[in-house]
Amino acid sequence: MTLTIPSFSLASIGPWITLSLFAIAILLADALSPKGNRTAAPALALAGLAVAGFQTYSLWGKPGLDFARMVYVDNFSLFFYMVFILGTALTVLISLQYLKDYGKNLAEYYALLLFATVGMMIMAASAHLIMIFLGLEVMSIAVYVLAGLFREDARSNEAALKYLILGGFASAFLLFGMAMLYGAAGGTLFLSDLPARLAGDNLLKPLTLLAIALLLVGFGFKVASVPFHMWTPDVYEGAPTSVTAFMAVGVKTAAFAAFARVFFLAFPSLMPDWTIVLWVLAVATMTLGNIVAIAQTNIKRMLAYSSIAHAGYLLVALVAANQLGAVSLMYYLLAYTLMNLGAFGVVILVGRKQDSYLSIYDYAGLGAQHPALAAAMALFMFALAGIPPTAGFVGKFYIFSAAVKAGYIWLAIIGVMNSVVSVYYYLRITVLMYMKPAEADLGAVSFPPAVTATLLVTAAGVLLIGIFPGFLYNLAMNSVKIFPGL
Amino acid sequence: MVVPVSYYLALSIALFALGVIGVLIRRNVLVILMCIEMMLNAVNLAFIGFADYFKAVDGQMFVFFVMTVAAAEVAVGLALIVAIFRNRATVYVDELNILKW
Amino acid sequence: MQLPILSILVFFPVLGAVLLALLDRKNHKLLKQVTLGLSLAEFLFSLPLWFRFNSQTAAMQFVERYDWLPQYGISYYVGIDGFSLLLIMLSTFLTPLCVLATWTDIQHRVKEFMICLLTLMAGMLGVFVALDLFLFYVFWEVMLIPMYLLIGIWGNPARRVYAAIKFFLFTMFGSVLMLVAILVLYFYAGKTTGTYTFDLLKLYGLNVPFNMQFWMFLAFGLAFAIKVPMFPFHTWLPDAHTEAPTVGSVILAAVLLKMGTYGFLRFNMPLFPQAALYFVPLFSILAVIGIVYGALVSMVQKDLKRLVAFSSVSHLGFVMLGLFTFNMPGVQGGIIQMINHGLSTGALFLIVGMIYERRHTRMIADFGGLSTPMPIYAAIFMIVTLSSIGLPGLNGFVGEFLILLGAFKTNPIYATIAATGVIFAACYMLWMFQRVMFGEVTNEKNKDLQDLSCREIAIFVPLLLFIVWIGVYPSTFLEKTKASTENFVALMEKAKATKVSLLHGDKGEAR
Amino acid sequence: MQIIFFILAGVALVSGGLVVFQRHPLRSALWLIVNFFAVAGIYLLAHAEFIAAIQVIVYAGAIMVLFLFVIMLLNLREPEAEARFMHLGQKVGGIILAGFTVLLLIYGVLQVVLPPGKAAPPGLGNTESIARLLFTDYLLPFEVTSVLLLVAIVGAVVLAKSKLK
Amino acid sequence: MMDYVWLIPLFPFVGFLINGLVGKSLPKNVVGTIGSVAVGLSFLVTVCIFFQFLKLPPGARAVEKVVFTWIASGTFQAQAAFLIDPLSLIMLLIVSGVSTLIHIYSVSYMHEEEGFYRFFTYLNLFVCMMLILVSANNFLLMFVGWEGVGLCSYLLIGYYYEKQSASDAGKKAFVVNRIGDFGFLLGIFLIFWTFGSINFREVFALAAKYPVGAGIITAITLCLFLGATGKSAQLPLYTWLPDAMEGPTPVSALIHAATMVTAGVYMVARCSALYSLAPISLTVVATVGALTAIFAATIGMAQFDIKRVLAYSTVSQLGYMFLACGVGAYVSGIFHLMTHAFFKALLFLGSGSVMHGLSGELDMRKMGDLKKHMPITYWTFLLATLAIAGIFPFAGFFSKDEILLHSLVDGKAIYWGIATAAAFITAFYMFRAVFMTFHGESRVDHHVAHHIHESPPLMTVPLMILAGLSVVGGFVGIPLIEGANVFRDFLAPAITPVAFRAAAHPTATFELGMMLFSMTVAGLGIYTAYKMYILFPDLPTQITEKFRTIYDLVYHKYYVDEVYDTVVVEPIKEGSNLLWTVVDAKGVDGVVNGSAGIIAYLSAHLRKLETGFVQNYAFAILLGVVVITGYLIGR
Repeated sequence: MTLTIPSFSLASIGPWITLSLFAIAILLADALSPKGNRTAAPALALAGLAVAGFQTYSLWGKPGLDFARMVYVDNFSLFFYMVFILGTALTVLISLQYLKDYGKNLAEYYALLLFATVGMMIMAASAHLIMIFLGLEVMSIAVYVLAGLFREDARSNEAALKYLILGGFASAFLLFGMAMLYGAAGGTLFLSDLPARLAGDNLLKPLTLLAIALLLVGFGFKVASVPFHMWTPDVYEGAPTSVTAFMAVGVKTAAFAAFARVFFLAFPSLMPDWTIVLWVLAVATMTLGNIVAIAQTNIKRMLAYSSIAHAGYLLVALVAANQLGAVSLMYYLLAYTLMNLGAFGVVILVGRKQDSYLSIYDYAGLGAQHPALAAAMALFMFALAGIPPTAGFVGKFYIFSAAVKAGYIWLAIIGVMNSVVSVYYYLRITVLMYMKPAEADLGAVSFPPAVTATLLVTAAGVLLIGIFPGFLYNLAMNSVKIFPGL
Repeated sequence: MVVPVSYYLALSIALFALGVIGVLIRRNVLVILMCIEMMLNAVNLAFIGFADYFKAVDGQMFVFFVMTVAAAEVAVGLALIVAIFRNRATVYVDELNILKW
Repeated sequence: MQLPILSILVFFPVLGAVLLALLDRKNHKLLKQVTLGLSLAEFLFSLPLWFRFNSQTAAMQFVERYDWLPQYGISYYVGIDGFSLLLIMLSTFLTPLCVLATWTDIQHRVKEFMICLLTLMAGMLGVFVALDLFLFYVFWEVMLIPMYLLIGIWGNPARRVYAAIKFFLFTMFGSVLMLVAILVLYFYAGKTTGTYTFDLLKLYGLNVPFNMQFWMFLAFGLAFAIKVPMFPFHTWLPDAHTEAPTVGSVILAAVLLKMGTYGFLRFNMPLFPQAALYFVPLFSILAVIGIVYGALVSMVQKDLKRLVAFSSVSHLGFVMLGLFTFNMPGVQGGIIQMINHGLSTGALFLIVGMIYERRHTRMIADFGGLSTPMPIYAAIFMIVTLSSIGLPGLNGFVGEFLILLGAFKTNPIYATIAATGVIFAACYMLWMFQRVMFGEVTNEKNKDLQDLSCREIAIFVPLLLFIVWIGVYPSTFLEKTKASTENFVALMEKAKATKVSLLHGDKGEAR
Repeated sequence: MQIIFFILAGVALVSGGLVVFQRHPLRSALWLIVNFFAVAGIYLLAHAEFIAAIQVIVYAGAIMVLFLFVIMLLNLREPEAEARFMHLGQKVGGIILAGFTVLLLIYGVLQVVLPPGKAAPPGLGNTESIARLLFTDYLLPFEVTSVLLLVAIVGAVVLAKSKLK
Repeated sequence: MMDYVWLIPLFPFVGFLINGLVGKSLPKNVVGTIGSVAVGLSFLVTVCIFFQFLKLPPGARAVEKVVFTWIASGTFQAQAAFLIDPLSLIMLLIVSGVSTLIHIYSVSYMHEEEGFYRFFTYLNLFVCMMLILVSANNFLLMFVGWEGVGLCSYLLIGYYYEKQSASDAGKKAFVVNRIGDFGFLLGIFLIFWTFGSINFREVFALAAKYPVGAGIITAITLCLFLGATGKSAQLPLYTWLPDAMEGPTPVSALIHAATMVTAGVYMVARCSALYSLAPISLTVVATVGALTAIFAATIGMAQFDIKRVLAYSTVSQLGYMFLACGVGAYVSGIFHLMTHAFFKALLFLGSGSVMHGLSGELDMRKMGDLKKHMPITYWTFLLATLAIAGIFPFAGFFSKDEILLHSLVDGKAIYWGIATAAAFITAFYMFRAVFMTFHGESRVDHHVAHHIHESPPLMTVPLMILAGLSVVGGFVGIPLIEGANVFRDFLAPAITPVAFRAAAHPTATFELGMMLFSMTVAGLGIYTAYKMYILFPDLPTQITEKFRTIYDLVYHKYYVDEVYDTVVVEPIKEGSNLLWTVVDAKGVDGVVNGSAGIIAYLSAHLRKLETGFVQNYAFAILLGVVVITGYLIGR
């Protein structure tokens, strides 16, 4: 008996392979290298990311399916590859010193980061629900571990466990949804087949709706949308700050990538059904996120709620369900990656050794003590608040214009109102930094070059793509052509 | 004579619900993990049911992968539980709530 | 290819800010001198606008246009007409004076202060020159940040944070709705004409169904009305003014508030003429209320700055009343009144600031009889006071008279009630002046206050010059705005004639 | 044939219930194994021999052993004590809500009327057919699982390794 | 020469600039000289223009000189331009002339003041504004002068700004005037939107097309008249004038007697073309005038402050002028305006000289028997008093007599009655003042007594000049004899007589009778005063005892100020306070802060959802599942 293996080119999953190999290399290097010497790991990680980045670049513009229609190689996924690589690289940079202070500068950490990145890429590129599920799990499991990295720290443990339990719980629902979809689609889970199978009023409509509902739950959990958001603040607060940053940007982005891919590609025919649900979720998410953020005094927790709110805005882009929406989603996620990583970078610096200062009141007087740092933080805050000329503004502008274009005037209005509310708590940081004297002397902030670099890159990026958004717009625009339904 | 797919679904739903209940009401993390396993298991059942109905094997593929994932999750989960037990000497989730508000 | 004056005007301050950032933060004198130089240079740059401006045409002049986000119909598109010209000149003219005023006033974080000042300037000028809705919105928001910092950092410690945040949120609240409206307009234009663009002049043309105009006018209107501020939306102003440092108050009063009125003139009315006509009663009434209300409330203020702040509410009420007459005298008066308010109220804040600098109090009760120790101060104060209560021969009168004249045409009742504002103005200003300057020197601390220094006098001389100039020979300024105003009035007349469809714009407003 | 299904289903449900409502973790674990076995039996009915086999080996075998091992390790002898501050509302509400879920899902499923399936072709779901698919169409996911497992291993090590260097 | 009419206001303005900018550092004499010379020059120019003007044929006696276009917007045109016609010329002469004298007087009177230069600065500015007012060729420019003089009076009343009462009085004057100006402004608006112009001659020409009693004209004239009542201190807006006496005496003489306060009369006369079309307005004017005349006169009887007596007499005399205009006798109004300018200025300056002699004493109860100490002052003062009392052949006689006559023949008997009564009272209280001040035995405080002295020539010379004018001033308007009333003939071209009723032509005998009658009335008044204050000095006290209540009422000026305070001023202050503390702080701002508060509240409570129990979170997820599936399936 013969087995004909379908032809495939490893190049189309080049970045995955590279990252996985480098991850393994890191582990090996660690195992072989003399004790205590861990400079290799981060370097390797960065190198791997660089290579992956190059591969991604070289793949650009070759649309297609590969591995028996399991994986898409298209600009949509490649754009997100780039975002993931950027996010991970910056995360590596901000982690170094931070982990050293904790005595936790483990090779495994970097390996897991890379693996998680692979998972994200899989999610963004998958053409089959199984791939999405696997990617999701690769990413999640890696992140569970990362969240629990500080195993002597009760908070870290707790965060990890909560994330794990709820993550498992949610992915069970996701799976169940897939099962239903499998049934509804008559035995296939290829995204590209689904529209045809689900189109028209087939007898299986109820199953499809069930599936959609459950998929919404699964993705909703990963993107932290109300009411599936409740893990976010706890996990963000408990997890190591660098990991929090990684979660906030990477996991969210990946989830949204898959979310968009599945819903735009597979369910265009049922748009009326799921947009309404998403409409409500979006409103609830941004409103709750913004309102509760106001009461927070722990900077990480505040940023957690802010990330919930941002999930809300991003959902708006999904609701709009038009090309502009997809574009705005991509642009916003990139912008969000930059500004959030920047903000967390500052949080790490201000936290001094071992997250000693995480209360927002520790930012009082920063403007006088470290003008540059304060300026950077202010920039990121204004960006998150969506004030020009930052990327945050352009992102919001895109998202709301997408909503308006689709006719969701009220959604847009609620959205902008929310951004006004959000301004309050972002401003409060600047108020503390510039308009309040420092209560106590917390000692000077040390500036490890890696983190400084991160801040420079992110700050520059936030301004650059804020002032010249054209280039990215084009990139995104010709990547979303792949969604015929829009 | 074959078993109609709806039977499989009904059973899987029931098991799934049992798992959900377990997650919601049990305090012991281990048991909660077990219940999650049970939920995944229920999903598998649904897949198998459909697979049998459509006479398509890829449903079974899915089950195969789900099992792998389940295994992985359990491995990590248990490791985590051990770690926590070392610090906090408890396996009761309701005692793990430093992080709130 | 003439050189791009407007872009220079907008971006030169930014470069200046960068330059300042490189200077030594310890060396206050240098920082101030450099800033002064920069602002003077800016003023010089703006002079060509004035002299090479062609007041015969209503068309945009000094136009520059570069693609910015062409896929989106967004371009960097700037240009000015009579309306913007005056306001730009006002801003560039006032900034050097403001810098001078900071000489002794600002002592800590001088560097940041100057940077804020310059960026603020860039933002303001940007707002006045932008002819692309997106560009305009960007400048409109950008300018919030430096102002917010000015109030929050250098304000007086008691309530500055509250004031700053209130200012920021209040203004933001208004403008975000405008953003949505802009988008709605943009897509409507795209749907109907096929070209998606934020180009203001292109958008002027299209006649929007009334029910859309209705909502969009309100959305834009809210943003601008808050900035102006019109009656029910004014409460951020007293706080902002009171807490802000002197210079902050000056710029706030002189320029920022004008953005609101300018916005009405440049965006609201020409874009949605029918709605504008429809809303004349509402806005006129609000304006009139503002006039009387502001006057009455400022009469009982105990804090000088608060008093002046509320008087601004009253004055801006006049401007709005004028703009909503849609006839030559009214509108031109409105514009002149913007300038007047800029000069007079700016000067008033400077005056208050200088006395605050000496006595560290703004409470009227703490003063009295200041004329004896500081006669020059008294004289200047008196002239400014008179100009602000609209004494003929000084600037205030020309504006108020034209406005009331115009308003009287459209609705005698409003005009009459508004005219009572003139009486109340006399009441509160003179009463204030009397309590501060006249009578025995009661408070020991006031006995030996020294009179204005040469620097301080130097600040006032140009202001007074213009106060008198506008009062005696306003034609200089009326001429510049003539063509634009005629064009505007004609446009509104045309709008009166054309009937707009009441069909529901097919854009699912309800969703 | 249906009879067998019903029997197995009954076993699965009862054991499942016991997993949830048994106070002692150890017992829960054991009942779960029973449950897995029952489900494996049902797989057989559904022509999924291979899956049934793994079910028994991997699940009932490996995974559950892992569980038992941990339970022993942490020697959780005594049954689960009553909650100190675990509210009744959570329990009741949870059960009710779960009930709702069941109803909804059932309702949803019942709305679809599926025609009775056709007879199974020989060799459906036997090892060969699975393998065939696994190494052709599902090659990539299969490879991905290797990454997944690697991640799990590394993770488990990082978390539970006795002491870090 | 006429092309240089703009020089007339310019000279004082230059004086104002010089004194204002550098006056502080100049010696007083220089300042004084600059001020006086400036005004004197404009007087000279005026005179030259006057004589040149006389050469013109009466038909062509209206010349406009445009300097520049002031405000132009749309169809609206306001020029800075001057109109020279008989009316404005008369006014120019009076203003510049009297001002010159008073400037000279002030140089010595104010010599001790250390704010000397301030005084002259203001005074010059005032003259400039007043000249603009009377020579403007359109309503708006007139309004400029109108408000300008208001400002100067504010500044000059508050000249002693350290005195609370002074600055209060100044503020009061300005605000009350503003109320009048408000009317004036409305008038201008009405005029522009009715006639499309604000140029006097164009407006009047167009107005001629309107029928008598046209509503719009009435409205316009009433609005303008509101302005007049404010400026010329008529009921109900007269209250500021008595307080205005806080200012230095020359100011009272110039602004609050001779010139500014008469602006209202001038304006009415100037708009005769309009008023003559509006019977209702005329009636209002006449009535207000008459009432004011009697009302103020009665108050005048009970005052002891010499300047206040004069102030009230001014008010009442202004009443006369308006009465005249109201009955259509504009010329008589202007005539009286002129004569009044002479003798009232003289009276004030006289009282000033008295104060000067008594080192600032104002209370007549602390005077008496001054005539031997300061003879010139006495005699000039007496002449002026005779003039105001209307005794032949003094200036007042002619003008007042004309008014009485016209109030009877062109108006109603009631006007005449009131006017006559007022004449009687005037004669009475003026001589009361004379007697109390200069006759009887001295009641002067002894520490002042020993250095009572006559004023220096710089002060007395103007007195004498004015005295001369008040004696002969009346002869320009001799009644009865045809053509002898040059004043009327000269003014005629500038005045539009009332058209809607035939001009009455009283017989010569009737006129004569009138004169005699009014003389007797005046004489009676004088005699009563003589009886009460010379023959039986304790009579007044007895009378006051007898009519205590009435006396109090009058003595307290009918409590008008108090009433205004309680009815207008206080309520406004209270209301504003309410607006601020309640409406603004609680209401409008309350909403703002309230909404912020609501969000904060929500925030503080919603965060509690985040219990920290993982199973609650799972519960939430399940809830979401149920809701979403429920929605999607259940539909």
